[in-house]
Amino acid sequence: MKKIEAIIRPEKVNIVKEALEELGYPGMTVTEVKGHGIQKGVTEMWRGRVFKVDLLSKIKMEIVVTDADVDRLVQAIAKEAKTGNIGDGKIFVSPIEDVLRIRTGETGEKAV
Amino acid sequence: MKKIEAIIRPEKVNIVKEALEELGYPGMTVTEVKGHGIQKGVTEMWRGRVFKVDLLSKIKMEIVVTDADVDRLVQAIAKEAKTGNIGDGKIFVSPIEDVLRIRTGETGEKAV
Amino acid sequence: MKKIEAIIRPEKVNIVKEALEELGYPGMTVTEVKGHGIQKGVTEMWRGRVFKVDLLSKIKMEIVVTDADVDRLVQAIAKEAKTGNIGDGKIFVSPIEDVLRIRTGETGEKAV
Amino acid sequence: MKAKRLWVLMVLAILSLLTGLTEIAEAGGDPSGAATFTDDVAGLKLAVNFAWTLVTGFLVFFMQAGFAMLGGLLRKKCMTNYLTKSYMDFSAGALTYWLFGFALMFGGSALGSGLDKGNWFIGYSGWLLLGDAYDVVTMEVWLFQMMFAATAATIVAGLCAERLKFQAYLVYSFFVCGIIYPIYGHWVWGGGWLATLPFGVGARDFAGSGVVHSIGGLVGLAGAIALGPRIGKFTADGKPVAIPGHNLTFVVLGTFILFFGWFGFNPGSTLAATDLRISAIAVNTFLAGALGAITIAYLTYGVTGKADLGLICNGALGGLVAITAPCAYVHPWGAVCIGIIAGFVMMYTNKLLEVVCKIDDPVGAAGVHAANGIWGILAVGIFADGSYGGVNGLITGSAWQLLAQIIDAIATIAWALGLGFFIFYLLKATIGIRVEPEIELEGLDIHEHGTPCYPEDAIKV
Amino acid sequence: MKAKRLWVLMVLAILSLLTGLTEIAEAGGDPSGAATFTDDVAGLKLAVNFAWTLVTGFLVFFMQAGFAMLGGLLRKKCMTNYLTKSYMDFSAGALTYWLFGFALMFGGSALGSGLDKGNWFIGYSGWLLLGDAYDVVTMEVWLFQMMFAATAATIVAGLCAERLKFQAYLVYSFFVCGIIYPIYGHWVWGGGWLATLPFGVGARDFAGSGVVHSIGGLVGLAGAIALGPRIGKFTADGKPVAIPGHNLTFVVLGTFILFFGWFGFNPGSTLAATDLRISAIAVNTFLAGALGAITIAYLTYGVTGKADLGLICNGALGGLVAITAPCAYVHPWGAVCIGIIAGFVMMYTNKLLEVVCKIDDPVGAAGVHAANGIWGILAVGIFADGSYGGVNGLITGSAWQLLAQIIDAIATIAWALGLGFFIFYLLKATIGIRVEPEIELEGLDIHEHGTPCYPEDAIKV
Amino acid sequence: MKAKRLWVLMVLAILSLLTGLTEIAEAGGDPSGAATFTDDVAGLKLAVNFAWTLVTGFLVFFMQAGFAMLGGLLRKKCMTNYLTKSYMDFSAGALTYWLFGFALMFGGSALGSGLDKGNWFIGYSGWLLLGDAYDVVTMEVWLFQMMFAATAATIVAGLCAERLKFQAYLVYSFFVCGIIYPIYGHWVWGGGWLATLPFGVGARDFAGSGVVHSIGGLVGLAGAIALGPRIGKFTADGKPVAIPGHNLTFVVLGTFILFFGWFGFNPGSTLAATDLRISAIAVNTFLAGALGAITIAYLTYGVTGKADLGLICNGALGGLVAITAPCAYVHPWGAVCIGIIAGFVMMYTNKLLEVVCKIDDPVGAAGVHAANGIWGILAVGIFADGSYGGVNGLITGSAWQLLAQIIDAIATIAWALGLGFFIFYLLKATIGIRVEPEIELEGLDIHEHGTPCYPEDAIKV
Ligand SMILES: Nc1ncnc2c1ncn2[C@@H]1O[C@H](COP(=O)(O)OP(=O)(O)O)[C@@H](O)[C@H]1O
Ligand SMILES: Nc1ncnc2c1ncn2[C@@H]1O[C@H](COP(=O)(O)OP(=O)(O)O)[C@@H](O)[C@H]1O
Ligand SMILES: Nc1ncnc2c1ncn2[C@@H]1O[C@H](COP(=O)(O)OP(=O)(O)O)[C@@H](O)[C@H]1O
Repeated sequence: MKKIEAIIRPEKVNIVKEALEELGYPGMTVTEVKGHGIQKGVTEMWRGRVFKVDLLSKIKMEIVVTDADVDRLVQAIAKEAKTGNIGDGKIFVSPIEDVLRIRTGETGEKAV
Repeated sequence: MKKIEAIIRPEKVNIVKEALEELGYPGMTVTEVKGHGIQKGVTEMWRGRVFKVDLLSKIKMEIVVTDADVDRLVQAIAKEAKTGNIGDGKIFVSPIEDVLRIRTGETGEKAV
Repeated sequence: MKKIEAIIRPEKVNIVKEALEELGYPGMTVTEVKGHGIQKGVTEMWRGRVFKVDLLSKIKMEIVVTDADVDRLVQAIAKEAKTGNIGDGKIFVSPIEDVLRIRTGETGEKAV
Repeated sequence: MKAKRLWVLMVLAILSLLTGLTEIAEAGGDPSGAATFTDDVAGLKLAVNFAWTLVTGFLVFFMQAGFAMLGGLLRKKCMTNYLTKSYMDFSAGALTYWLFGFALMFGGSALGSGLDKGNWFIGYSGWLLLGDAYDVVTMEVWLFQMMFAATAATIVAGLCAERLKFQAYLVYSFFVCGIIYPIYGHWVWGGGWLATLPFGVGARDFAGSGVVHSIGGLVGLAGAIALGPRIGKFTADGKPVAIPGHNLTFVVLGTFILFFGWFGFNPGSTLAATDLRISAIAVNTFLAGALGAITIAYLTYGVTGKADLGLICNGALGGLVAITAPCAYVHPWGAVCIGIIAGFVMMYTNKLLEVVCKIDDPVGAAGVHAANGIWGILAVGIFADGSYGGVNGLITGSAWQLLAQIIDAIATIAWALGLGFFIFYLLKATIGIRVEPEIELEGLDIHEHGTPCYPEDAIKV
Repeated sequence: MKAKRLWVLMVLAILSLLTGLTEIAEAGGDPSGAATFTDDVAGLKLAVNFAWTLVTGFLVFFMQAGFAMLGGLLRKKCMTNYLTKSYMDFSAGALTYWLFGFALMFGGSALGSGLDKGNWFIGYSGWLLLGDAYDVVTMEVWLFQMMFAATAATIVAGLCAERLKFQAYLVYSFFVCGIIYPIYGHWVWGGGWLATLPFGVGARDFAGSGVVHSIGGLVGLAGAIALGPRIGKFTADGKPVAIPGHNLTFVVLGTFILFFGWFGFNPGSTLAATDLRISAIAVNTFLAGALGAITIAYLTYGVTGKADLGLICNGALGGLVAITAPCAYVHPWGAVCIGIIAGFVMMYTNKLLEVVCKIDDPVGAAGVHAANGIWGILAVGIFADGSYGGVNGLITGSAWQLLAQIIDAIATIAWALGLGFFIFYLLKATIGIRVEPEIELEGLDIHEHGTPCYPEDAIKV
Repeated sequence: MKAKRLWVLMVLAILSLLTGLTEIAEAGGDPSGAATFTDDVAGLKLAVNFAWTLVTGFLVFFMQAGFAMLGGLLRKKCMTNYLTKSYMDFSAGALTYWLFGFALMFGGSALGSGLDKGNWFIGYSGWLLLGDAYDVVTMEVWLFQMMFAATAATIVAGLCAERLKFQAYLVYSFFVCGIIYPIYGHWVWGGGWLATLPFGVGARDFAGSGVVHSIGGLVGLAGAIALGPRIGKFTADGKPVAIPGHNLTFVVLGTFILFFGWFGFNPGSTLAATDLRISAIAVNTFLAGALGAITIAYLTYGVTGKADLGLICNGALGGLVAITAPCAYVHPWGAVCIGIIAGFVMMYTNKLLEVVCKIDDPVGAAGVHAANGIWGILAVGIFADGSYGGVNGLITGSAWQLLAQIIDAIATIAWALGLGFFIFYLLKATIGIRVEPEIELEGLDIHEHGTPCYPEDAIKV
């Protein structure tokens, strides 16, 4: 099993979710995060004084899936979350060794 | 070492924490997240207009432990967090390659 | 590729970020979390009644890097985030199997 | 076609009914004020006092906003519910009071045209402001008194917060505004038996420590007891647990708004700016409120090393409640004493109720309103200095007034607690008063109102 | 050296200009009030009415804070923008109204010194309060009326929220405060043609259901139509989507503040405390607002099982808007009826506009202000009971007044929608009125004002 | 048994002491107002002016809530602390002012019974409102003036926010309310030397640009200097860093509340509604506040392309502070000029203090209160148009009044900065004024008050 961890623009959450719904996916966990990559941040102003905010609001979507599903979902997210400008975000894939569904106590792939 | 990542109901946090305290655990990191699995979400209303909220508030608990402790803790969490209804959440186990305790600079198992 | 996950004191975020900027790093994602390890928590008071808050505010910094960069960055974070008191936090290193940069579609090491 | 005809008929029927009402309405009184106002000193006096009474009445209205803001002492997940109750309190109260509360309370008081029928126990004239009661003076009194009725109902909402069913709320608030408050009010302000007790000058409660605050606080206390504590408020072995609220800025804002409104509540209760004692009343109100806060600030700072803001706000309100009855009768130094004692009364009543009686009062309203309301009633009998209204307290060497006040206090407690328990246990036995545990844990907001109060904020860990 | 000399010259020039202004200023009127006030009943009457008018005017000012708090119905990411507009509304409005709005509206009304020139369509005296208009009575009228002008402009900001360019805002608010509102106001309150219609006693709009609320609401409606709905407000197939706001506590606080201010708005519109009808006006205002809220509470609770707090607040405001025109002319039972109907009018107008017309009104201002403003105008012709000002509605058996009111309503709609569309489409064709889609998605705050409203809070999922 | 007897004795002793106090209290004055009010034009005049003064005084009280809300400019982690100070300011101030501040300020002013002893420098009668001072007129004056004293103390809290020890705060606020403010106030309003300067009509500060705002702002400035900047406010090489606050909605609400209260502050300072100049004062207050805001809106929008909401609020307050002294003496166009200049004064003073002097003023109070207070004092000497109180400024061709105002300004600065530095450095050398760096970083709330202001919110990244 793998965890897909996508960092995307907040305004893209809905469209990505709709795309995923069409494909089918087991579930997701969403977190409000801030971050930056190449993106330089924006300039804000507070009572007349300008300052750089280099951590911008992003959304982290975590989806744990069976190995077979990884590519399909990653591609779908990448497609919908893209604007072509810096700040689009990244998708990380990492290994998950076990899963347990609390409601039923099932474990492993069938618990995903 | 492993990371135990449990997504549970917010109202279960205290009872899970108490159960863990009895077992003993090295530490935990808690994040406010939203998510959904099979759970369909709830219906809310805004100025008379009904809409579905499909991302519900959940709590993510992360506990990094030595391999020996994983099962014990996962079982304890699963037991206490369960209500038997959808929305109970899931527990993910993933590998951790190294740990560093900032205060002392220790690394590896003894830093957990 | 690896993910460096550092849990540090909120007031240390800026100094750690500055240190990292000097070293260079590909990007970071920051989350507001709460947690405790050995640290016992603080005592708060609400309308005259004292109670213990055992989950303290921390910042989680996630940085995905190529294997070569891990040590350098971990050391830098550990150095700057340290006060020597409990509550300084921990750094976890875990494996990342793939990365995709949404803007360009690049994957693997060059997408980090 | 037929439906259309029916409509026309219905509209016609309603219109002729309304025309009928209008004719009744014009039976007496002076609805335009043209006959009441005269272009001389007497007329002007009336105008000044109208302006004074209305403006101070508006300030009392604004206190509703202050009570709503005290919801900062509750958790986010129940805030929509609390705010809805706050808002409905005065709205539903207005309807009830207009229909019959006012008639029950001021019928027989002769304070305005059409308020002529009533006895020692109850009034019965002025219904719906129809007939003779459609009069500018009667409506002036109505407006000011209406604001007070709303306050009493609102206090209950705080004590029952985070667990009371909305349906049960709708029923009890009807009783408080329409029955419990007006009948008791009739006894004290409408010419009933308490006002005419044969001790001192009869029981005196200038602006309503008892009438408004004790009544509200005690009914609420009955509700809190009938409901039981919130889940998690006490540990298995009965130790109280702190349940922090969500926004102290709102609490402070609410306290400021209430304090501001109190300058309408107390000085406005003369119903006359030509009664120059208003300046003393305002000074006393101010000092007692300030001293209530100071007492708690130094008390908490002295004991724990931390000045506890939530309690300081409670202390200020306690001082204000306590000075409400005696505000017109005491010297500023008396107000200072009353305020200091009010701080202690608030503090230790709430402690007692929580630690010993295991009663869960989320916003501390029992100590603030119920206990300090009683303290205010008694304080009249102690600190009145004889300079106004012939009221002489202990400090002038007379104990008779204190006796009248004690009787008043007992009557208040008996009436409010008695009827309070009656209603809440009746409701408990019938439609139920407490929400399901799951709803309580997840918060009343989504279940009873469909929306969290802060849709963009996450729920707390 | 040269620059310095230039400066000195400039300062001298400005000073002499100012001295000139001063002389003009002293041409007439009584700026100190020393001649106007006399130490007798007439003088005192003036003083009482000054105090009344000013204090109620201050209350009307405070309504601006209430409108600002209604921003809780919007999303966090646009709140700085909405608040800035709220704040600028009355500030920029004050400047415009001082320069020429007041002269256009009250020139020819003879309500004070220096207001002598004007015709049936427009006034033209009292500019900058110079000359004869530098007079205590004229300034008293100015202050009270200025507060009303600011209210009209503020309503527009709600309807256009979350997508209007700040620049476009600066232009339209100038037009509303300086032209659209004052000229229409002249027709109704400044002695213009509507006030003198030959039906009934001429059109009557006591405190401005039409003048203030319909005008503001209708211009805003034109703006909302010209702008189009926010991104995501309607699905691809045209179904409306709920876009929750961020803070219902602010919404409730705002509603309370507005309600409080309305006690200045309506009773203050007598400009005289010696007109004792003020007590009836206050009672009517209270009852209509309360009933508007109750109606919605029971309606939403009855239909969905949940009492909808956002709509309850809208209902209260709808009731208040509707009673604004008839407040002085009806019996309290009339106010109760008007308030109940106002709840339905608010509810179904907003539904109609959203579901059928696909118009996006983020705060529900169209139903509250535009529709209930019109309903208020008509209600005068229905419920006026003849007890005040000789205004007789249907219930007294006369239909002429209703005719005058219908003409007034039509004039209001034509004028406000007409000019509203004109301005917004003109702006759309020139400087543009809507921000770029990216800016709208990220929120206007950072792009137009450089800062989020809550810098320490994260943006919502 | 013994303890019980002791208690009885103590209570008896206290009661007899109180009885004694009462007798002293009855020595003179008219505490009930029964003798002061007469049923004729003179009595009514008194009643109207009582009502006016009290109501406007209540509005001034409400300004405290406005100051509290400005805490939105601070970070969440220090908000409980700021609110506690805001709340204690007026509470502790009330006690101090009652005990001796009032006597120091108005003793010798003869404004009411019992205020007969005082000289050019200081007053010394009216202590605790005992004796002859237990009089309705004296208490009316006390109430209004008390509200002003509280305002002065509150301003200091803003300048010292986020780093001042609570203990040090308790001490300085005692000095400000009890000594610094009253003695200076005596010079200007209590018949002291500034009011009787032999230039023009003597220094004039109608509602206290200097007395209240400059004094508060300058003492606060001394505090900010003594404290030094917050950690992180300046980079290693001295460049100022923006430290965003947490809630602009609160800031806007606070500004609206302050603006609303200012209509009590300025027009109320006539202490008489029979002085019809009140309408002009209200108009001037409104225009100057509005223009202060507009100036900043266009300035920031013009320079950076973004209308800066935090600064707009500061600009409005700057305009209001500046018009406070001259509000009664100038024409509306003068108020417009004063407001525009006030915007610039606020903006550039704050820039200067921050960039050049490296002083950390978290809420911008120095530019708003200290600098614009001085500008207000001087503006009297420039823009007074001679229409009221015989005050003639430069624009009428006379420079003498300006001289008196300059002397007043210098006295203000010397007195407030001098005593301010004295107290803060004295405290610094003794009990210490600044919290430990760790406490400052983690926020004062948990350490000094035990609770965060928003217990359910996370701390910011
Ligand atoms: N190496 C990284 N480790 C952790 N998070 C990252 C990393 N690189 C990017 N991110 C996250 O992705 C978001 C988008 O990064 P950005 O620089 O805009 O992407 P791009 O490389 O496409 O320009 C950042 O805000 C950050 O949260
Ligand atoms: N595949 C998944 N990946 C990530 N998070 C998940 C996944 N499945 C479930 N979750 C998380 O667990 C929570 C509970 O899911 P739910 O569907 O209620 O569980 P169940 O399968 O027991 O019904 C969700 O809100 C979500 O945060
Ligand atoms: N085993 C663990 N698993 C997850 N998070 C942990 C663990 N141990 C510590 N943490 C995180 O690190 C933070 C600091 O822990 P603390 O006990 O203060 O460290 P130390 O061991 O240096 O005293 C905690 O608040 C928690 O968020």
